Amino acid sequence: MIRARLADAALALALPVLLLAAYDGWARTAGNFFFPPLSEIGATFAAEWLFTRVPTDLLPSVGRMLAGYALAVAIGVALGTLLGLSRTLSRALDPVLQFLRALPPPALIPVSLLVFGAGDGAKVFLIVLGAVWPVLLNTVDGVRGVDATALDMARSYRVPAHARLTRLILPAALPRILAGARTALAIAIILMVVSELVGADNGVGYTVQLAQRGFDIPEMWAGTVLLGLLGFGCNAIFVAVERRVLHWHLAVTGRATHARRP
Amino acid sequence: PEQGADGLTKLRIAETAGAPLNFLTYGDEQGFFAQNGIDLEITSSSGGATVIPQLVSGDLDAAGSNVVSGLIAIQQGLPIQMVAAGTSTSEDPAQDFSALMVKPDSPAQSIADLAGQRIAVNSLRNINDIVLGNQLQQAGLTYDAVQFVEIPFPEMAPAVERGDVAAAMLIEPFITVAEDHGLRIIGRPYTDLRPGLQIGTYLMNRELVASRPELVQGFQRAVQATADAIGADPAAFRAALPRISETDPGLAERVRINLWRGTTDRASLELVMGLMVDYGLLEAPVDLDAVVVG
Amino acid sequence: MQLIPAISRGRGLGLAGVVGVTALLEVVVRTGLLPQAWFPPPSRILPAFGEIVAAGELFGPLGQTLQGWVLGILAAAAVGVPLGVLIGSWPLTHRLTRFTLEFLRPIPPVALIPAAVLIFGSDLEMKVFLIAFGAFWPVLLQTVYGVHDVDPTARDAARCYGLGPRAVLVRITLPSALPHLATGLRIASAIGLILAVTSEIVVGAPGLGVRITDAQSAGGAEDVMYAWILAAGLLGWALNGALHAAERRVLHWHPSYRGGVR
Amino acid sequence: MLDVRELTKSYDGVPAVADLTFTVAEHEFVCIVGSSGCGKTTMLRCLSGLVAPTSGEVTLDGTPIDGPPPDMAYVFQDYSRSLLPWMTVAGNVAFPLPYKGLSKADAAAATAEALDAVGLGDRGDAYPWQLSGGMQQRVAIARALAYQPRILLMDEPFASVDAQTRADLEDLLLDIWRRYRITILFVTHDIDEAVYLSQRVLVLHRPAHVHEVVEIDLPADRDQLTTKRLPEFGELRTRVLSSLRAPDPAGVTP
Amino acid sequence: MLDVRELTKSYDGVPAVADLTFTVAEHEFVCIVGSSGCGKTTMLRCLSGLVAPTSGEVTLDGTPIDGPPPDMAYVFQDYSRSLLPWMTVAGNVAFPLPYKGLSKADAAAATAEALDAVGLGDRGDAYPWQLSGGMQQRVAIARALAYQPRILLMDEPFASVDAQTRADLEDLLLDIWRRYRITILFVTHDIDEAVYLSQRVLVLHRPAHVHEVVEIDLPADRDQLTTKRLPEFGELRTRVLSSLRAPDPAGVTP
Ligand SMILES: Nc1ncnc2c1ncn2[C@@H]1O[C@H](COP(=O)(O)OP(=O)(O)OP(=O)(O)O)[C@@H](O)[C@H]1O
Ligand SMILES: Nc1ncnc2c1ncn2[C@@H]1O[C@H](COP(=O)(O)OP(=O)(O)OP(=O)(O)O)[C@@H](O)[C@H]1O
Ligand SMILES: [Mg+2]
Ligand SMILES: [Mg+2]
Repeated sequence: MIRARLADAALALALPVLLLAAYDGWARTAGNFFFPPLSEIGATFAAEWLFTRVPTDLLPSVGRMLAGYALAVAIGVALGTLLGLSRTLSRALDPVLQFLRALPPPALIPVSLLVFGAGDGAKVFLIVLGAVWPVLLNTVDGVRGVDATALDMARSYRVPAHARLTRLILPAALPRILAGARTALAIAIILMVVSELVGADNGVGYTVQLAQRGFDIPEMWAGTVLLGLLGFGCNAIFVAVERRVLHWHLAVTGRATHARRP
Repeated sequence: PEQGADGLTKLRIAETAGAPLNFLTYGDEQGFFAQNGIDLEITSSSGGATVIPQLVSGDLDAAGSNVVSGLIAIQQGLPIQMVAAGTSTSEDPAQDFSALMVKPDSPAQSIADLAGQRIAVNSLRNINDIVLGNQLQQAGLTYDAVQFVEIPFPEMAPAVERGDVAAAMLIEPFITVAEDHGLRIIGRPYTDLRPGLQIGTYLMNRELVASRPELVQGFQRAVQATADAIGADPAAFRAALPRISETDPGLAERVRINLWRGTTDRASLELVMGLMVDYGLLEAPVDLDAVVVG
Repeated sequence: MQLIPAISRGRGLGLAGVVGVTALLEVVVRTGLLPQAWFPPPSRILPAFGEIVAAGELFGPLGQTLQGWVLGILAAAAVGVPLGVLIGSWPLTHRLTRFTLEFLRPIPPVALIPAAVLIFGSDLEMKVFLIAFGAFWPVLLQTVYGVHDVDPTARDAARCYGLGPRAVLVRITLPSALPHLATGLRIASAIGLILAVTSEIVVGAPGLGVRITDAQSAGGAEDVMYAWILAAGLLGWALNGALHAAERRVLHWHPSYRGGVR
Repeated sequence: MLDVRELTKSYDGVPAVADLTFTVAEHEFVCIVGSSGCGKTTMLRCLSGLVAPTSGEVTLDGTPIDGPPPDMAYVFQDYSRSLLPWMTVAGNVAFPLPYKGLSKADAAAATAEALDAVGLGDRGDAYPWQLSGGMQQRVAIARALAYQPRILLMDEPFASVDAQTRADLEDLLLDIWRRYRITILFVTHDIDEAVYLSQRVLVLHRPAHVHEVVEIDLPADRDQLTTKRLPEFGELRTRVLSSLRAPDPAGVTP
Repeated sequence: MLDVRELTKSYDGVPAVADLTFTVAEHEFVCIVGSSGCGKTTMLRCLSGLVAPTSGEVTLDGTPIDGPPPDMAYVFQDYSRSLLPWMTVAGNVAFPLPYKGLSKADAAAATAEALDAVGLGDRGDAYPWQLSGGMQQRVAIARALAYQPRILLMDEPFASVDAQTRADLEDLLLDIWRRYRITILFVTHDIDEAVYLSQRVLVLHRPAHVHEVVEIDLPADRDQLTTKRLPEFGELRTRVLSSLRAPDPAGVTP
């Protein structure tokens, strides 16, 4: 069991280690100002992010990101369920939502600054605005794709609408919702950075941008690496949660239990 | 840069959107660059930090930047040089293209009254820090007596009106717009530091400067000619503004116009550089002789 | 016969939604909930938009943005779909690429702008790279999810009938993953447009984004700026409509598109 | 109690149920037979209020049905899709009970009893996809029984179980029917089963309309061995069979 | 031809198939009966190479099976899920054919013929979800027939069709079996059907192991009416039934 896990980790690590080694070798010989060797990035990373900037920049960033993400998931699932259930509503709101979805969040920074000011509000708003769509779309599709027989069953047993929603429609749509939520998580991290490009005075994105403007290239890459690690960590947590919540789905689709010949 | 069929040398240049871009576009339109053998290909940019890497990679031949970004890049070891002056502030404080502004009902009369409050700047750790820091020092405060917040120019006036920030460091044409909304000017940090302070600069790759001196000189002459033309007939420049930019014609008649000069003002650079070192934007001064061309 | 009223009913509802929201916005601005001085009401944005269209100014930047979008999405799909299928159906690739992908994925494309500018310059290629990078992830993820969601009974049936792995892939896995892939493409399309406009705003690559910054830095031209933002939104809306129409044709069999059952 | 009048349901203009008329009295056990695709499932879906008929009317105790009525349970033909994969077997059976007003304890008791009755008392903690086809079908039946309905619609409920279990379930159903005086509509392809269980067999022809009603005048107390050996049983069986095979009078089939 | 030796398949340590051993000769028709949940489906899945056994071996013509062998068709118990909703009925039937090397025209002809044989010749353009349960099951059967396999595994393939159609399908299957000399393994709960169709009936007890093999020594030519009236038919029927109900010798059931 443990051996299998170790082998798994080794396998997963092989590719990144290879890639990193290749990069380092290239960076050392090329001597490009914008692509410093790993040791330099590593040293900067250790100096800046272990752990001097954690309370001043990392935590505020993550806090805003989580707030925006949570709101995006809540709004996306709620609105997506509504739209998935009501064709009328989805027809009425579709053009407006599609329009809003197509608006590039950076273009909306002016509006968010106007409405929420230069504080955390505008940044959280921006994150919500970008991250809500994958959740919303997937929820709509998931809700509409619920097995008709299962729905008929619940209706025929007069399971009230709210219980049909919470006990049947949402669980059935959950695989789709989580697929959307996972994409949304990545987008939330992207927008966490974007939101810190304007009107910020702390945060990881802010630090990266400042480094970039100051041509402090190792620091810029160190921040980028931190963002990668941050995303990796968030995603690992997400996958763990998903595994617990969706164990039935994994099993039904034959990815969890018992030898199935590939 | 290659010679085109028309005998002109193509020069790819990026300049910061707004007044600097208008200046360059006007000069191109008036034919000053063509007269000096240059066919300008202008793109707009959001400032020095994004275009300097392109200078280094050779995707651009020249780039407009503010002097602070330029100096930082040079100090970090990037192979670029300053070939001409970009925008400068006016000699007359009343005509300064930039201003520190507050709400109509704000009790503040100068930056000295803003200690402990938030001031909006368009870009942190940059030229604003320098000029505002200087003002703070003159008022007997320290550089960190106020908190700088980054907000884009167009959003500054609304932010001041809402009270998100106590004051904002605006530039034209937003000053004129803000004045229409009743915002009040309480300081001219640029002219305060030095009347006619040079803010912008044109950068080129060191290799290009060394290999194509005639191209650099042609560029310098064209910039000078443009500066002279605007100095001689600002009205014509104003009239051109709605044509070469999105500026509203009514606004174009009233905006304050920067000072332009062709050659680099060493005194401004030294002043700015000194403050940059004081405020930690620069680790050590750079050798201006090796940086400034012409 | 029956379709026509249904469609026009859908259009009518959508139109009502658009008109409703526009009117609401107008009221919000006019009553001062949003500061009119800084946020022009729709009644000023629309004429400004009309002027851009009438002057023929719209189409150049629109084409430039669109070009980047199309190339970027194509690149993302060309890489994302095969890789997604591979990762989804072959556990070894999943294990090999897990860390690498999970690490690269959260890196905000915007943080890569400096490096992209260095490698690709400041125009179309850079834009296409950024769009492809950003759009790649939703395509990949949704493909993986789609592959995982195949009904095992259907897959078993195909395997029993002697379909080789390739045939199972083409005839079973891809079609049943198609609904997920469609969602992925719609998300990718939105992200692609966001990145197109963002890269235009940040780097100044030609397109709609540049017109937004130009109008923004002109001062007093808020209505023109919002007109360009509107253009970006409309572009996204049109792109999405096209994708949706294609999806409706291809996925007519899916429970969410089946007519007349419930 | 249940009154079906000129019920018609068309899909894309093609009728699946056409001019179907019959009534079911309180506490009746009616079996429905008909060829594959003749419209039995469609009919049950209309009776249950799940789909709106194209024309005609279904009334229950005098009120027209326009949605699933209370106290009705429906065992679907596509049983495996009617089970929710994220709930255990017990969870699936108990799922509708709270909404009927049962307390947690009552629901658990009813669930356990129903699972015991269908022979799955020990599989309550399994998930549906861990069960065999016949077991899944019995879970769907258990869900209907635990619900203690007044009307029970069953669509080929014993199709996937073995002969022995089938006989046991038939007797279980008869017992419940007698004990709780419920009304049952039972679709089956097994004519023996139809005759053995019911008081009346409706023979449907395609598109679903009543071709003949066969009254089953067998003694009320039935037994797998003795009842099926009665000469009347054989006769009734033959009658249903020949009625099923009978051609429609000319002009009736569209 | 097919050799099953000490086959065991456990789920979470609980055996569903235990020590199952039997052989099937070329061109044999073997029926498999056993109580619900006794492991018939699990056994077929092991034989088809879809799941790996926990222990034991299945060999086909001497080579061990480790994946679906060529020339094998499988009609799944969960037929409705084995049909692809994005293909028409004809598309579902035809889709495996090109991979067998059939030309487009041959595939179309085989599809049309198979659909005709199961009585769905006119529904080729419909989608599976527009069909009744019994029709869907027949589509799954048609797919297997059109494939012209050498071995045919069928898991309760006639469970959802009416008696008449069922009899027709039985005779169709016998005809095909005779004509093409294929090998058939047929799981059913209908003992009449098992006796009527096969040459041997394997009676499985739980967890799936062979309790008894009943040789069906009826004349090769069979007929729904005459064969089922033979006294031997009744005897064989009773033998299979009692074998099904027989208790396992003490100590064998785990
Ligand atoms: N995926 C699974 N996980 C756990 N247990 C399983 C799984 N599949 C089958 N089983 C168990 O294996 C046993 C045999 O199941 P199988 O489906 O083979 O029965 P069967 O003989 O086909 O029954 P039926 O006639 O009802 O279809 C059952 O007890 C069932 O619960
Ligand atoms: N959703 C649908 N769309 C189109 N046609 C349908 C739909 N559902 C059923 N039909 C058609 O209606 C007819 C009757 O179907 P129904 O399911 O009621 O038959 P059934 O009597 O239950 O058959 P079986 O015994 O095979 O289950 C069939 O011809 C079928 O093709
Ligand atoms: Mg049916
Ligand atoms: Mg089975």
